Amino acid sequence: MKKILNQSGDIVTQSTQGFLAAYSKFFEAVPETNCIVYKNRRKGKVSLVIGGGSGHEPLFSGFVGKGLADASANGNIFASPNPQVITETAKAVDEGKGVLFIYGNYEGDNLNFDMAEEMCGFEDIKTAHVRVWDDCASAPKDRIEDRRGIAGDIYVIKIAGAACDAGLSLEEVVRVTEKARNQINTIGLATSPGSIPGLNKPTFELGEDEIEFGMGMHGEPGIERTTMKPANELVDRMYSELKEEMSLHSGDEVAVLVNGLGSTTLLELNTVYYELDKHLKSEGIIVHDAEIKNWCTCQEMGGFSITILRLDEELKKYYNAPCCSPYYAREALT
Amino acid sequence: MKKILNQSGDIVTQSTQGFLAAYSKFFEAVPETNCIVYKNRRKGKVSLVIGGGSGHEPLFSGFVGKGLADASANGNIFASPNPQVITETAKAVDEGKGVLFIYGNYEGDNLNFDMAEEMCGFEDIKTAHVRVWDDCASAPKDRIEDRRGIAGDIYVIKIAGAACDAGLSLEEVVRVTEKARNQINTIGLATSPGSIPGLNKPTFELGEDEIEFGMGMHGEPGIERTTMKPANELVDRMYSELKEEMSLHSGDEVAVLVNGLGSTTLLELNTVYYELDKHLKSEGIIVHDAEIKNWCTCQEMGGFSITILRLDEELKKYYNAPCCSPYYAREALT
Amino acid sequence: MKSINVETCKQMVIAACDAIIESKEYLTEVDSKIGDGDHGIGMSGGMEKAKTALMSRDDFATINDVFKTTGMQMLNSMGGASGVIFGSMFLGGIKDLEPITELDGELFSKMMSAAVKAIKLRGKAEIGDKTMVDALEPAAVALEKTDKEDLTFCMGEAAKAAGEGVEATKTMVAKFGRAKSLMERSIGFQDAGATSVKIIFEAMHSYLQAQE
Amino acid sequence: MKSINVETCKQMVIAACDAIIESKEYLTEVDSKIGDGDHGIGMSGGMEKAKTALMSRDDFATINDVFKTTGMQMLNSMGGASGVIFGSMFLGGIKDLEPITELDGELFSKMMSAAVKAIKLRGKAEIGDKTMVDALEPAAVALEKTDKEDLTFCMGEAAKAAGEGVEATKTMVAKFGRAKSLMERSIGFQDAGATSVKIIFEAMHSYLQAQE
Ligand SMILES: Nc1ncnc2c1ncn2[C@@H]1O[C@H](COP(=O)(O)OP(=O)(O)O)[C@@H](O)[C@H]1O
Ligand SMILES: Nc1ncnc2c1ncn2[C@@H]1O[C@H](COP(=O)(O)OP(=O)(O)O)[C@@H](O)[C@H]1O
Ligand SMILES: [Mg+2]
Ligand SMILES: [Mg+2]
Ligand SMILES: [Mg+2]
Ligand SMILES: [Mg+2]
Repeated sequence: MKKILNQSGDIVTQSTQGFLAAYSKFFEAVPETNCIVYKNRRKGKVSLVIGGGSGHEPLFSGFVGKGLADASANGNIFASPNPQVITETAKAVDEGKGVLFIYGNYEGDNLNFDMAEEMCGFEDIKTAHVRVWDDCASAPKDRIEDRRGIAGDIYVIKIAGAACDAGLSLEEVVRVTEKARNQINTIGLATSPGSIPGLNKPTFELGEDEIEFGMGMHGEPGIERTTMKPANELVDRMYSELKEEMSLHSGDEVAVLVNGLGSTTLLELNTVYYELDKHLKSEGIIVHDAEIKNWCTCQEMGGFSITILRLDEELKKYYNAPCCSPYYAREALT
Repeated sequence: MKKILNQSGDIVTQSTQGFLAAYSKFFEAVPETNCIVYKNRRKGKVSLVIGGGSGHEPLFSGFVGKGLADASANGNIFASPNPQVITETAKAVDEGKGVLFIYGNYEGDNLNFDMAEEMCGFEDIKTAHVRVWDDCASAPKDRIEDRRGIAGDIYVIKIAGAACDAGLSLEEVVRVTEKARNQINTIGLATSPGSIPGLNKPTFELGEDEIEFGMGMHGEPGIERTTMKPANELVDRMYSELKEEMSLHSGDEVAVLVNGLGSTTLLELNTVYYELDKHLKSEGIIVHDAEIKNWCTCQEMGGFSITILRLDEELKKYYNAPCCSPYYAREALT
Repeated sequence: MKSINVETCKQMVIAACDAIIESKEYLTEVDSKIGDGDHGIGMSGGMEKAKTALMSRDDFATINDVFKTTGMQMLNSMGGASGVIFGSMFLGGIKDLEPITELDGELFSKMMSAAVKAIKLRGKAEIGDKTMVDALEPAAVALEKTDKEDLTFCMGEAAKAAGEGVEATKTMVAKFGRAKSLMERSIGFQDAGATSVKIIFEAMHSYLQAQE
Repeated sequence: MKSINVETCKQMVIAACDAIIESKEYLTEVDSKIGDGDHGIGMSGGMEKAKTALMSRDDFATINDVFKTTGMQMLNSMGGASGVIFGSMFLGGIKDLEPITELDGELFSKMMSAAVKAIKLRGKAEIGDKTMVDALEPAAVALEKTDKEDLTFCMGEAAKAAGEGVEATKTMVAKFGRAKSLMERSIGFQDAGATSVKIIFEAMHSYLQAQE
């Protein structure tokens, strides 16, 4: 495993500095941290702070921008940011209207963001959080709060960002964001491990011809390990999991994300959508919008995930709002 | 090597159909081909048709859209499209103002696009072409027409798309596009091979600890094979090649693209930019804009390239024009 | 030793830092079996910061300050579950403690019991959930029960109990952290955080022994 | 055989298609040494199309039509350098040819010479540049020079010359195609396109022999 990194210095710091240097028009650092802030953020609204461990680029920093998050609090590789930097980040963007934190539902993130909220409280910053738990393979439905957040993060961020921009109160932003979060499910599939930068170690092991349905971004176990299968069979299985989980039925309107985990190519991801599209069409699901992206990755991990966001009129309004960041730009294409 | 593909059916056709299904709002197929057309393209202007072999996604189809190309003529994996589909694609978007073809300077592409231009001639479609030969590692400067086109394609497309949109004549579009092409250089670096989809074979071989400067997208040999080095040393070498090639000096204004070849992560690419930025700053190069993207890939190939486009006032105007496609959106971020 | 002063306490904590820093690879190995394999990175990173902060100052007036500095450095640098949890291990112990300049067995026992309470409050994990609590709580209990005449002896008892706790985690099903999604599959592997607790106590014990 | 009719010619070309289709992996192997490893895919894909088109019709009236169908299918399906070049091999031969219904040595020689001319015009490669021209031109020259009484014999001579041409490419430095960037490093490897030419001639020769 050859990684293009330096011999000395902090990996995340250097990477963040590089990102900031390239996109310096848009972002600046929260001083002395690896957290970033959108320079031209709309003022006088609820602030949206996202974050989590590094190593999943473009998540999280890539989703800071117009109509998206105001800032991202970034941790070390695969480790949540600490309470201090989260708090500093929140302070950097707070407009007195409150700060909403969105992050994936992981032990480390929960502990650190909770503590940060306590610290914000001491500074009289009103806060709230929405934890994303879209990965329906990570725990049964009755233990939904044990589920992990994966690619669904991005749709939650999109909706929340638009709701903040619309000038909603913190309570209203939370309501809309939770509504979106509750209508989002993802199922993933791993074909090969990523590696931990700086350690030169694979994040998990998988046999030559093995794959695992539902495996988490960090190699957390999924729902079934099996031999490699053709794309159509993989998608069949994954779609039926999502369909049952979400009770999808004819007439439902959705946004769909096929997300690559790192080294799986767009050629393959397009093929996944080719198969997925057949299911969606034959089941009468109305696809409002679809994306095929490498948005939520785990280094050079192989595999992909499918995310479905079920829309209603309210969510559609926020979904449709334009947004723009280096990795997620949505405008009325005319 | 596990590839998420079907057991039967044509890989490129299925992938293209998947892309079209996901982005059906924006694109449609040229009937019975894997070529795609932007539905909402501006009318009454010179048409821009790009293309080349498949397998380098998001190039080429990902750069069809507003302010970019009107259509993409896509070949099989790593093989240029044939003259018939190129001609059909040109016919599908011709507005009577002429068609400009932009493609990488490869034997196969040259032969097929040339023949397509002859065929367009029979149909009274005015045509021109600009071949991209940005890869300065692929041949010495005095054999510039032997150089290959790699990630620089995208900046050439960007400028040409804007020039077409500005309503310039075919001759003027060609002039501007050639000017841009002549101010673009790229140097790449390979750390590991991609694989040929459907064949399960690596595109080349590279030792455990070996890398190759200047290696082409399909494994064409570069300028030096050496042992793996830290990011700063890699970038040092690459920057000095570009600097000499382009006679870069203080005060030059440039756009910079750090492009991942497939499985190299954004964490690493950001680190590359971190190192690159030091050189640019210390040399007094003015960075007008920078991107860190996986735009021109070769399956899960490892490595990256650095592209520099030197801007003058005219090129800057076209560079700054907004554009929007699923993989390249540029708007005035305010 | 019956008790230690501020400077010795600082050196003892630095010894714990060194032990964790040296165990970086080992802890990563342990975490990668059922977690995400970053525990060694996180812990050693936090302990490096703590060590640097401890060594950069000569003016620690109280034991509290030594522990606070250590805990704050960990909390505010590590991130991850262990940043908060291990930060709380050091911070929780001194939360309601009056300023002290000598640490004896009695006080250390009080601190560790308070630390356990703070961690459980924050992390919600109970004994048997396969976390560092399974090493720390037995250590605190052992400290409570043991004869508190000699700090070195106390520390040895705590280290022993923590070590047994680590062994016990092998039979448990994880209920917290990344390992919980493994369910039954987590059985047979020891918990990474518990391992860190053991290493910390053992290092502090060795340090004290060496001072005798 | 002195000469062949339209149907036999069609079967002969189909035999060439089959031989290329069977050589898919081998050609890919050859191309991957100094090219991008897709020559087998491209050629077999084109030849599949050509074969299907040839087999789907029973009404080929002329030899010209057989060659035109083959060439057009290759040209309009393969893409890559070889689509145009090998398309031109079949199309170039009939460009200025009057409609014929019998193919003999004389006519075949004329066709191949015209094909060489067309390919060189389009691709600019000359003998010695390490391309399929290094197999096709020697074959055309051999056809010109040989006694043209018997088509089977002619085809054998062409195949032999093409084979020698393939051998010769091993000593050449590539001037065209993806291999040219290898410069001296391309020495020692045979050219993929030249290999295809040899396979095509050999298959046509075997087919004719089997009809004797
Ligand atoms: N809720 C909790 N209470 C106590 N300890 C916990 C809790 N969650 C996790 N831990 C401890 O943290 C360790 C994992 O730390 P680390 O690997 O650094 O963090 P992460 O799980 O974020 O990768 C576990 O082995 C466990 O001992
Ligand atoms: N200009 C040319 N003239 C004649 N033959 C050529 C020329 N360029 C390439 N070829 C032939 O095409 C072969 C490569 O074909 P193929 O691998 O299918 O295309 P590509 O190079 O586009 O991958 C070479 O081995 C060579 O024989
Ligand atoms: Mg972690
Ligand atoms: Mg090719
Ligand atoms: Mg961990
Ligand atoms: Mg080839």
